[in-house]
Amino acid sequence: MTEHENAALRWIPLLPLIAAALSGVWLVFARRELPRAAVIALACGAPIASFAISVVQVVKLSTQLPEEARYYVDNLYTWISAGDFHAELAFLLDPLSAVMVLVVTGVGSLIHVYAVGYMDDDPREDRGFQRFFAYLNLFTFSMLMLILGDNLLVMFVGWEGVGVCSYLLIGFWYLDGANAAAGMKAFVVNRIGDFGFLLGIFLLFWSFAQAGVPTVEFREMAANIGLLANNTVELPAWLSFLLGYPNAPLLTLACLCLFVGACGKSAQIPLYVWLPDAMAGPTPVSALIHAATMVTAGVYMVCRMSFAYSLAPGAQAAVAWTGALTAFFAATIGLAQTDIKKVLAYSTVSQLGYMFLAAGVAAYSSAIFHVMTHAFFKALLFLGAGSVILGMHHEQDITKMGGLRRRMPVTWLTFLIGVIAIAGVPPFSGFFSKDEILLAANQAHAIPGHHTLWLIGMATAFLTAFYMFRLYFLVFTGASRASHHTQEHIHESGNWVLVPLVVLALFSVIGGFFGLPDAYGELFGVERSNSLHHFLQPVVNSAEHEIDHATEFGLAAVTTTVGLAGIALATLLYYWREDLVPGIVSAIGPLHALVRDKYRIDELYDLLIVRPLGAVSRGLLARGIDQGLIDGVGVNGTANLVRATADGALKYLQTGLAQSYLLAMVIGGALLVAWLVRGV
Amino acid sequence: MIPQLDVAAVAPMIPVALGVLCLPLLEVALLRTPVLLGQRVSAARRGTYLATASVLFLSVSLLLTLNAFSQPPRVFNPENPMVRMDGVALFLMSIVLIGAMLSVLASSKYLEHIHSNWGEFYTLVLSSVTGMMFLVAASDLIMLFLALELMSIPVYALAGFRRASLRSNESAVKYFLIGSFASGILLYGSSLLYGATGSLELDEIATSFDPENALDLVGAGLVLIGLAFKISSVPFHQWAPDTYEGAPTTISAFMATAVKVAAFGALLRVVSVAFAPVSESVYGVLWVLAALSMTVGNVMALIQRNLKRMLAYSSISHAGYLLIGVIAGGADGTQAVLVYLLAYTFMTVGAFTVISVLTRDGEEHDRVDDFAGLSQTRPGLAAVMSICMFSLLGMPGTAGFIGKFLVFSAAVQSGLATGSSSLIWLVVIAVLNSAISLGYYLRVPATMYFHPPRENPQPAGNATFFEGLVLASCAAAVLLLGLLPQDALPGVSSLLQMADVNVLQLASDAAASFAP
Amino acid sequence: MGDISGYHFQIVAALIFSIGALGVLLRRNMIVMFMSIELMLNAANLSLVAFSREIGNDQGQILAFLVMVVAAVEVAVGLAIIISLVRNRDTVNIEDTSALKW
Amino acid sequence: MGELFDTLLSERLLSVITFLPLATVLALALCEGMFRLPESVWKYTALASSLVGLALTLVLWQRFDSASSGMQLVEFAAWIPAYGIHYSLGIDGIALLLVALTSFLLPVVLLASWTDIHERVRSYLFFMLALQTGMLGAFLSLNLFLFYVFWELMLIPMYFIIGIWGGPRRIYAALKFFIYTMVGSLLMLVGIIVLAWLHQTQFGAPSFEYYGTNGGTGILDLSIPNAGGAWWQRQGFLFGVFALAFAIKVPMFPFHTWLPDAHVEAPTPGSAVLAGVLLKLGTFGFVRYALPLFPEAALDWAPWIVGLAVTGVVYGALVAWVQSDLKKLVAYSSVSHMGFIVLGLFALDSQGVSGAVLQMVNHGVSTGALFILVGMIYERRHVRDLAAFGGLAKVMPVFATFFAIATLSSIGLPGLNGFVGEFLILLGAFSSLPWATVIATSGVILSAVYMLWAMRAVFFGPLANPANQVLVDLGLRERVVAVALVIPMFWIGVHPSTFTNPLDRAVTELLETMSRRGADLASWQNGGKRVVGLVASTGTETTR
Amino acid sequence: MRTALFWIFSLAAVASALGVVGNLRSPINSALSLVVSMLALAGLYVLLEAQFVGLIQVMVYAGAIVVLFLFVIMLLNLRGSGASGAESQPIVKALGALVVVAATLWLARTLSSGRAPWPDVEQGFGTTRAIGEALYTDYVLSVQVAGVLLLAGIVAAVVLAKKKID
Repeated sequence: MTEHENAALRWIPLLPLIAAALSGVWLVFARRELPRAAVIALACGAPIASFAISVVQVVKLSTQLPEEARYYVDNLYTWISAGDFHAELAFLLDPLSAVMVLVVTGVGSLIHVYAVGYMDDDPREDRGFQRFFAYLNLFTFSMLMLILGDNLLVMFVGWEGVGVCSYLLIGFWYLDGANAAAGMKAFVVNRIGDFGFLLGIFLLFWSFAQAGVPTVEFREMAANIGLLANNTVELPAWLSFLLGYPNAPLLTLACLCLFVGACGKSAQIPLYVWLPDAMAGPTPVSALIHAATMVTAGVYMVCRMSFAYSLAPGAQAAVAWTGALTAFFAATIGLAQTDIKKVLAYSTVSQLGYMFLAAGVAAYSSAIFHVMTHAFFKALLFLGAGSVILGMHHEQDITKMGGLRRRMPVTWLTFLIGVIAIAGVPPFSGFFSKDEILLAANQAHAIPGHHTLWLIGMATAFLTAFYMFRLYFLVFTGASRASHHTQEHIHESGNWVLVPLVVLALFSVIGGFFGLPDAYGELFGVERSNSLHHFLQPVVNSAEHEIDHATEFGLAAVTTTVGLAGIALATLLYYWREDLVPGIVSAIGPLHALVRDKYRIDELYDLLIVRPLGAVSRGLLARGIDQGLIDGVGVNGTANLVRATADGALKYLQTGLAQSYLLAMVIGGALLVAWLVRGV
Repeated sequence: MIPQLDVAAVAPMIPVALGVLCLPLLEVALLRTPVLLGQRVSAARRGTYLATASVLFLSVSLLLTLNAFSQPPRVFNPENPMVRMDGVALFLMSIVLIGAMLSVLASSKYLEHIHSNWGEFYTLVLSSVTGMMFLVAASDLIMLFLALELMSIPVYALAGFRRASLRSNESAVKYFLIGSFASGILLYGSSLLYGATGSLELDEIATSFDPENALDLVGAGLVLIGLAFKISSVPFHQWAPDTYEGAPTTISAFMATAVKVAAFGALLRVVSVAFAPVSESVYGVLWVLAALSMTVGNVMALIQRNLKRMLAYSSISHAGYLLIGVIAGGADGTQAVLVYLLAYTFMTVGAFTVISVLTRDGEEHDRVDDFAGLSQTRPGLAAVMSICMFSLLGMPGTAGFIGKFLVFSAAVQSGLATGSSSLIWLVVIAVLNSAISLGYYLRVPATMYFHPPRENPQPAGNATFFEGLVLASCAAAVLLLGLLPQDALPGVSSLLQMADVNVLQLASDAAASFAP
Repeated sequence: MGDISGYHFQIVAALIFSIGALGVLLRRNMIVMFMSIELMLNAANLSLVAFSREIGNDQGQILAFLVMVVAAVEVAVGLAIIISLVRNRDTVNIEDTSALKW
Repeated sequence: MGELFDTLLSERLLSVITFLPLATVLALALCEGMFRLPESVWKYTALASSLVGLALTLVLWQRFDSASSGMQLVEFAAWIPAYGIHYSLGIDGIALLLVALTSFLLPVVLLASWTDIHERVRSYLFFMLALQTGMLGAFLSLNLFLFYVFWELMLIPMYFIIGIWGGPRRIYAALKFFIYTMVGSLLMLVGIIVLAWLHQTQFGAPSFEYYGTNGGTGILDLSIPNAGGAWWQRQGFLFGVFALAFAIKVPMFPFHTWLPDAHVEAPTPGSAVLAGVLLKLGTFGFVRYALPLFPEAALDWAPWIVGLAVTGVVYGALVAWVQSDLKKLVAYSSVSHMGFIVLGLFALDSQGVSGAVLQMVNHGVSTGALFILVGMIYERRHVRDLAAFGGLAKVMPVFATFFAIATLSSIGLPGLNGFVGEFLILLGAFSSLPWATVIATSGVILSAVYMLWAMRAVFFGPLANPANQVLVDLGLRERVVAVALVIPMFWIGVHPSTFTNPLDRAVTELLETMSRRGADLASWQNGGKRVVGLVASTGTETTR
Repeated sequence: MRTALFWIFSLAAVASALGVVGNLRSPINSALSLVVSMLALAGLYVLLEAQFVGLIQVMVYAGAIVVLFLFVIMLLNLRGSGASGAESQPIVKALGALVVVAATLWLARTLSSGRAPWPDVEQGFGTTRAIGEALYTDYVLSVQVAGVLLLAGIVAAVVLAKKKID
């Protein structure tokens, strides 16, 4: 028993699992739902307990272990083993997972609590309330597996597990076919990512095996990554012809494969399409899974594998560029959306892009920092949106809202805080994390075109501020555009809903100070104020850039200005001069339509991939090859041919006339004798 | 000069021949019972008595045959053997006797149903059996021809035994004309062989056979044609479907089994004794015949609607499989042929008997469609039929498989010994043909089990004791031979105080006793 | 015997045999076909006897004798078969008996 | 009596397990002949017998020694000694798993079909248990002849099960199933016979014994040339005929078309056993016979077989996706999944082969479960068309839950059984066949597509069809069945070493045997690494 | 003398054989031709020193068999050749005939090549006594079989041809 072993870790994921299992088994075998109080206790108790354990363990971790060897491991048993491949079922708590665990269990617990209020009035005959929380707990379990996994395999368990829970929860209201379709879409797109992830695992494992360390364990891989630094993969002729070079660096390839997985999970180009659709799920789900936790798994994975990415500049560049482009691209779509949750969804995609940008430029701690702050404010925003939706009786179209400020004051205030935070207004949390990312991008000399990246980031920051405030104004200010009937029933939500909002709002405000850049810290005389960065650094090995404080503050100022400019524009168009909007929209008509329709990427995918594949499968494979060629020609064809030989030809030799039989005998006999005497 | 004749050598034939003499007398006696006993014996009872009597004669013969196994091969006349009672002959005789017994037992009720319940039937069967027994033991062409005719002529008559039925007439006429024609060819071939080699004895033919002389070869060829006709090998097979279909069902069974077994015995003997000097050429001919028989038989059987006709084609194809064993030659090939024939007899008689049991009031229910839903109306019959069909198609666990296995095995062994691939090709052809054969064999159980019974179902009622006996023993034999070929004869061997005897052993010993 | 030797008889036998065969093949009257078959048997007999003379052993003659017995029986049975056919259907044309086919 | 019992259980355990089902039904049939038994007696006796079989299998499992090598619990009795044909049984880790699968599935299937089959129940039970004996025998026999007998005997009960209790095209399907399978195996018979006689030329007596467990030599001791000699004595031909038989059984593309028909037409228990166990015999045949006997030819043929396997993975998935019949969809998914297994086998490294064998069990459980579940809904609605359903999760939530679990297991969700096998297969295959693995891995995506498509069509969406609105959820018996099926899914998924431990030794031995018999496995295993450059890539050597 | 007899008998035999086959008018004519053929053959047998066979040929064939044919023809009261309608499959039949003719020609050629001259035969060869002795010693089994055959033949003929049984 070394100091690093810690059997408490297993309970962090297991508690939600147990809760989920209890609920689930009850659902299967019992005739009726558990008492609602029991459901609530079980469902909320588990994540809260996990959170408590996490806090205790993280405190122990950071206090009892030296900075350079801060990790706890909880090894249960060997999960999969064959030949020289071994994967333990083991959990790892190190600073990186510590931060994530706290975020997931913390924010998760809040959302569980919120969900009690949100799902309260869901009228279901099939015991939906309990089922919902079973799924939610299962999700928490999976997410914790993902985070705490000690090796790629356990991470993959969580990785897929969250995908399934997401699938189940998106399609929670399955009676609407669209919801089920959205869930399926999410899962399938995630699977495309998992395809890459799996290949990445294979590539890494075999490379390490070849180098003599067959492992998929993070720490072991990190320790031995040097062995692979110079490995290259020989590409097949066609690929090397396309790419222009004969072989690719192994780590780059492996990291790219893994990144494909991250793209799927974290909704990056080109696999982002599922996330907006995923808003079909209940709002707490959107908040928990599709904003605060699951979608950041990709970022977490990249940070977790930072030891490999740091040695794979090509992969890093790909990550950074994908992130930046996604951030910008999604932000533009966000400009024209009218569904309150869709706006938030695209903003999530966009913010995830920021995180990848950070990870790509090796600012891993900044990425995690943004993961954390984003979890606070985006969860807040979603929950706020949920509150609005509840208040509006499940109306989600912001063009039918307006003026909710007075009717829902708490929601209004907390939502506003969230909006300010995401827009990057100091000193709200979003400001610090975003600023750090942009700074890192600006300084990432190793990445080709890092200045362009920075510019894109700035542009996105502007757009973000704009569309978030557009959302805010459309929902909360001005006159209500809702129907009379709805208007009469608008009401503030209950305490189950509001308490989490308030807590999250608080963190959205102060969250930034966990990672207050050292430069700011010095202003207040605090040494190493970027505690998060220093906490994480031993694990993630972020790039350090030496820049003077003036530049740092200057860049911050630019960022802030850009954000404020966005706010100003939004205020102009959606608060002061709403009459201008239709004119502008019609002026850029086709472009607006294109953006509103999300650039019709879904349709494009449908046209290019889904339909052709379906047509080929149905027409060519199922009908042509299966029924036509193999069965028709090959199997039945042979059978029919044999039968036809008899029916069409041989049969007519059997004429029924004795003399024709004799004739056959004579001719056959003559041939027989002729053959016998052939040699004489 | 009176030669030393060993009458005991032909002891197995004597009871049957005696039966030929006695049965007409017995029948007359039965017909005259009103005079003798003052009570009339009904036609049905008479049939039963006669059948019982026939079976008695046959079984005495069988016992004598089995008994002869334990003795060294005997000949009737050392100077001029005529018959050679070696293991192969005895084994084949046993099969013939068994086949005949089963056919006779199945017949007594059936004859009534086709309104042809005449006692001559049994006389004819027994005389044919006499011929067969001599045929399989014949060691010269004189006895071979004579026995062949003694075997065939009664069967010609039996094919037409259902006098009132045009189909039966036609069947007999065709069989008779074509058969006589084939006998003529065989006879002429014998004559040419005689001329070429100076003898009609098989051993001596072999000694002075000149493979370079056309006359010898023509003679051999013509004899082969004659025998190929009897085993219904393509292209000398075309009579068989017509005859089997038209003949009374139990006679079809008799023809398909006993006649074929005896003919194969003659073929085996002629080919491996007389034609040994030209075995390569002869095997070449038989190779083609085998391939053709299997293929044509199976392909044609596929399109048959009439079960008897289908079984006829199936018997043609089985002749093809059997020829592989003949070609493989040697002790293993012979053993394979012997066991195959035994297996084939049980499964074929079983199948035909099922058809005959379903006959009522002169109407044969012999189309495959007539069997629809039989599993529900007559489950026992359906089960026996299925067992026979699965055995015919060579399903492991049945006798048919053991036969096929031994044949293939002999072929492979011979291929390995000679290093030639031609036998393997033949085996491959056989295997592909077995695949084709599934198409029609499986249709029968499918019809019986998967189709609902027809609106006018098969005749109800139970099989008679005799029929039940036949069915049960066929099914049991098929399964026993298939599962425990090694232990298939323990009862009989203990009866005969033979140690450690089983079918395979017996066949193998028999094959070994065969003249080289 | 001069210029006549075994092969002359053999050729006569061959000729009769093939005439018989042709008769079986070509004639449609069953009775005539049957007679042709008898011709074939006779030809074979001639051949046997001729060979017997040539070889100088009596086996051929024995067989020839037995063939006659067989022929007699065959004729009796064959004609009976034909009679029973004709009773059912007034024809001796072989082509009229072709109900069984395929 | 007690002594007999002890002997049976200690020395004849394998025989007892194998023949218990057949003995049960034969005894029942005998009693039936004497005094007519009520159907329920048949049912309960059959179920009890299969449960006893399961219990005995657990005894077997416990008695099995994972650490010792070779065949265990060997039984031997002379059968046809002149030909070297014996009754010899034995078990290794691979067979153990498959025997366990069979023994597990049978009671479940019987219970699942408790009310489903209501015509000719006696015959049905007869055939089911006879089938079980056939399957177990094929897994356990150590004599090629015996193996062949069992292998073929399985066809008969299945033929009747499909043909009697099947759907509208049952006769076509039954015939197709039978003929297709037998065509392949007949050629294998030729191969088997050639081997036995080769044994004679090399060791003096013909033998069908595979390992020569009874002291003598066996087929596996033959040296079979890969070149030279007559074509039919070479490894290439012999492997070919074995592989064809097994490929049809698996079934591999393009020999798979019997499967959809058989599955769709077969009654639920038939489909479940067919998919659950019968298909495994094909892959089992590869592992047990084709690979170790003809290792060089196996390597020569491997690229083609892998090509077909991978094609099957993608092809099966794509075709499954466009099916409108739920059973057909699952059937094609089998084609896809079995492709994975073959890929894993031909990876020829310990991960791939272990994964493949484990995946056999997984597929048996998952697909068996899917068929049983489909059967439950079919029993209620008598349709299987996807379009006829929708929204069933509302009326049948429990059913939906189990179906979802089975689906997730089938698409390889980590934590459930499918993943472990699939992962090991792909991991193993990646080293030797990287590109094939990349293509096969896309099956991971496709399986999600078609299975979730089915889920969505059946369970989600509006509950529009009035016929569906009145459906009742699973009853107690059905829940027990479903739970029984779900337990191994979780067990294998969470703690696969229970199942891989007995396997390790057997897989190692397989690979050792192949190497010993002349296959250059190392170069095959590295073949793929060479393609992706993993082998010669450390440092300087790469530059070429 | 022998040569002349040979030619006479053989020409008669072949010609009457042709008469059997070629006579399309009435089967009675065919039967009569058959008698001629049988008698001619008997002559040839005598030429071949097979007096016994020749004798039996006359008795059995000419005396019994052909008479039986004639009886049956009369009994059935057959008119004409029995052929009704056109020849079926004329081409195929022609082909068959061609094969037979070709085979015969080839066979004749084969038979006529390289035969040794006839040996002298011992006294009594082919006489009734010689054959009889052989038949009842060495070949007694065949005689027995022939006996069974005759009995079977009688039974068969009776059962098939009798007008009414019982």
